[in-house]
Amino acid sequence: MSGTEEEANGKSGFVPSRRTVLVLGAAAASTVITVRPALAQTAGSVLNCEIPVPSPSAGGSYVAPDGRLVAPGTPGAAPPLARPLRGEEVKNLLRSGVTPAGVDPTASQAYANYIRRLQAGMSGFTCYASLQMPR
Amino acid sequence: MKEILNLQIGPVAFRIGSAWRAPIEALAKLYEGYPAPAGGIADFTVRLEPEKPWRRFVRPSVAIRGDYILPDAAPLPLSLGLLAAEMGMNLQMALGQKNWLLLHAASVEKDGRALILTGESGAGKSTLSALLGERGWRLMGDEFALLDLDSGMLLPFPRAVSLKNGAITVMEAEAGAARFGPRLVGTPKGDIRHLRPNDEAIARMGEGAMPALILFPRFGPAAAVRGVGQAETFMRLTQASTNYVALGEPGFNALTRLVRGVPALAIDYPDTATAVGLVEDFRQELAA
Amino acid sequence: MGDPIYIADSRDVRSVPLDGLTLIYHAPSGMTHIVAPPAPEILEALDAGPADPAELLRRLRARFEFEGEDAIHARLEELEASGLVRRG
Amino acid sequence: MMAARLLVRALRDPQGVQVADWNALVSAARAEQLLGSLAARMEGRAVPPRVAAMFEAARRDSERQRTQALWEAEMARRALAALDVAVVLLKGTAFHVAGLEASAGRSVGDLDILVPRDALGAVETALLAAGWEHLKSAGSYDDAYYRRWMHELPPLIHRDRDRMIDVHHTILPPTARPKPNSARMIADSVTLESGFRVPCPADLIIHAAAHLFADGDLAGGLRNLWDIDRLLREFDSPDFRQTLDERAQLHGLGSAVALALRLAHRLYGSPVADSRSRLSDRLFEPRLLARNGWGQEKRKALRFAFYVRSHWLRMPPLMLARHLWIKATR
Repeated sequence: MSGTEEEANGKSGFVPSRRTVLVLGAAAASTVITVRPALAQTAGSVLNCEIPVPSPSAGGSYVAPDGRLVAPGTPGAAPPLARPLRGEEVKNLLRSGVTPAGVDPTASQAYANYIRRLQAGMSGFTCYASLQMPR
Repeated sequence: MKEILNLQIGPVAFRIGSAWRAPIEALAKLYEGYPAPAGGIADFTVRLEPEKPWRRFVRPSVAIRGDYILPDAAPLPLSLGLLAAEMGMNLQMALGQKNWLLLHAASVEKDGRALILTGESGAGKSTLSALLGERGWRLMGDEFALLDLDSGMLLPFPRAVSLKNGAITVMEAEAGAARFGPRLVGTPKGDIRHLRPNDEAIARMGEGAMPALILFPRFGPAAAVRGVGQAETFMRLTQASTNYVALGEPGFNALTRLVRGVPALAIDYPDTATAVGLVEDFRQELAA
Repeated sequence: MGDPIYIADSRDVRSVPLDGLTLIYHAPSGMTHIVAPPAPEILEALDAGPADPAELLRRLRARFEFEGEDAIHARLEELEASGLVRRG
Repeated sequence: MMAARLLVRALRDPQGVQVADWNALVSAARAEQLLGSLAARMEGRAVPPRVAAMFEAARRDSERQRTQALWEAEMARRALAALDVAVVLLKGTAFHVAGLEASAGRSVGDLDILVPRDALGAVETALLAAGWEHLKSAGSYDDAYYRRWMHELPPLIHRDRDRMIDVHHTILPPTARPKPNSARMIADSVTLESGFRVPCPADLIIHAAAHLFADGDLAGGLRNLWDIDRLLREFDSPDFRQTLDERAQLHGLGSAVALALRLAHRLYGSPVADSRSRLSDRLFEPRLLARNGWGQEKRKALRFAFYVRSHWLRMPPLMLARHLWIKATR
């Protein structure tokens, strides 16, 4: 890459240094991570937000254990929550697995997975994005 | 809007309008001594208004709106109107600030060297920065730090410190009662009480400082310090910034310059006294 | 049909090496990528001009010892998905 | 005076306009997504220092939005390159790609593209393979609604970049009364030096007009009319006026385009052949200007009337009843 600062002194980047070992098949891990916009942890302090589970536009869909939406009544899937979850409840659920009040504990992971799958434009996404913590 | 307050905090000016008198009154009292923006011109407008027209009178519920709006923001009861105003200002900064790189971080300064404290919510950076602000450091802000893209200077944004639960008692022992807002009970984060920064912090709110150290504090069973690599620091700060991506190349340049020029440490601390001691040690090392 | 030719538009990137990783600001997208080996080496090898995977491996072999040549396809796909590399 | 009126004046005459309340102007411009355009228009004019800093930041932000819009277009091109399908960029992305006046300070949200109807399936498959995903769950009411009644695939979002793409095969829903000629819109599109395709200038205006009046409740109308004004000024000539008229007839959008032109003329002084107002224009103008100096929407009843109207225009009455029923009861 011509913009590399440390190799600004001529073509030294391409002088053979044969002893360097390059691992091409680096395990399964990706070699490219892209910085995504973060509403940051701001929210914790910035916001009092809510996440409906699932979004009202899902029209009564159930939530499968992996968080996907499925037809109402699908065996093994959890029904929509009667009330939206508050930011703090979601944070505790995602980070420590604490089941929010009034929520069936056996279904809480399905709801957590649904929230993890939220994307921009979906109801509750900005709240979720704002709750994400750096690792 | 019926009730209006204009506020200048560091380099940023707000215009806050409310359908009710109480939140504006509480805000004006908390921010006593802060300057009014020149010419009354604001960078951001905050609106506290009824979620639905009848909610102005019946179980009044304050919707947090303004130039920038978050669709998922839930309303607060009128008794928490002061908190709503604070959240409204935070929201404008988080969504609309494009002049400086905005870091979700506390910052303090001494001898012209600024310390950036960042990390997860609940890591105690508000308390720690407030405490340092009473112990010979200048509080630059407990919530947001503004990094100037050209000069690399850190600018103060000394909002009222938002103290939560146990931290309230800690700071009540440090600062006079006149600097505190009302105790807000039963907020989404438990009890909250705001503390106005001291006179020096307010008087010098226009004065930036060069960053000298980045700290990632965390509560832990025992005091511990470890160095944080530059790449990790970079990654963490992008995630602690609400506008890194929106700033494009100038943001990249400013942030790479910061992480390459300033050391970063993660510290674990069992109590705030230990943390204050660690910070003093670091300061002396930097000065040496 | 043979392997595709890959192109890296190197003038478009600003890269800063840090701790064995490389931060890349990619101007056409406005995105920042953090890349780990062998991605920076592959991008650098593509600086010499467009190449198919076989040619790319030849260029890399001039500088490095390595195994697992098949993985070059997976690496190129990652770079392609990020937009740092495109097919000619 | 509504602050939206001040905003319109400032856009129209940025050097001469008297601004007594900058806060009102800025808040109205932000609420109407026109701060970038205003900042571009006011470049070079003396303004208070804080306003100058806001405008400077807005101009930088517009540049970034341009970059992002062009990049989404580029990534869509790469994803669809193998298909040999005509892909026409629409709306804001088209303005930026073609470097039109209308792109100055123009924000861009989603990427909108127009493709031939019979290519829809292949386009969807190729986008899914390149990292775009369905936003709404397949099989939900919304999904079925989109596929059956609307003019789009259900919106797709890219899993890494969080950006949406709307794939259209016509610029109006099949249920709307006017039937724009998509085949001609694609066939007569312009291929730029960069290889991107955009609608011909007249069709850009017609699409904006259709979007404003047939498909919307006039929310965001000030920006839409600003786009139209910029396009009218950039391409104005006797020949162009005639072409515009002919193509509006071709797409069955003669009255929508005529209305858009009259309103653009009323608000922004756009050059148009026939600027004589109709009585009903007097309802549109207060709706478009229903924004005060705190950025709040005003004139609630009027806005609601336009909301109902927008659905009325989009759907046959029975379908509208079904749609509102399902929306209301779930």
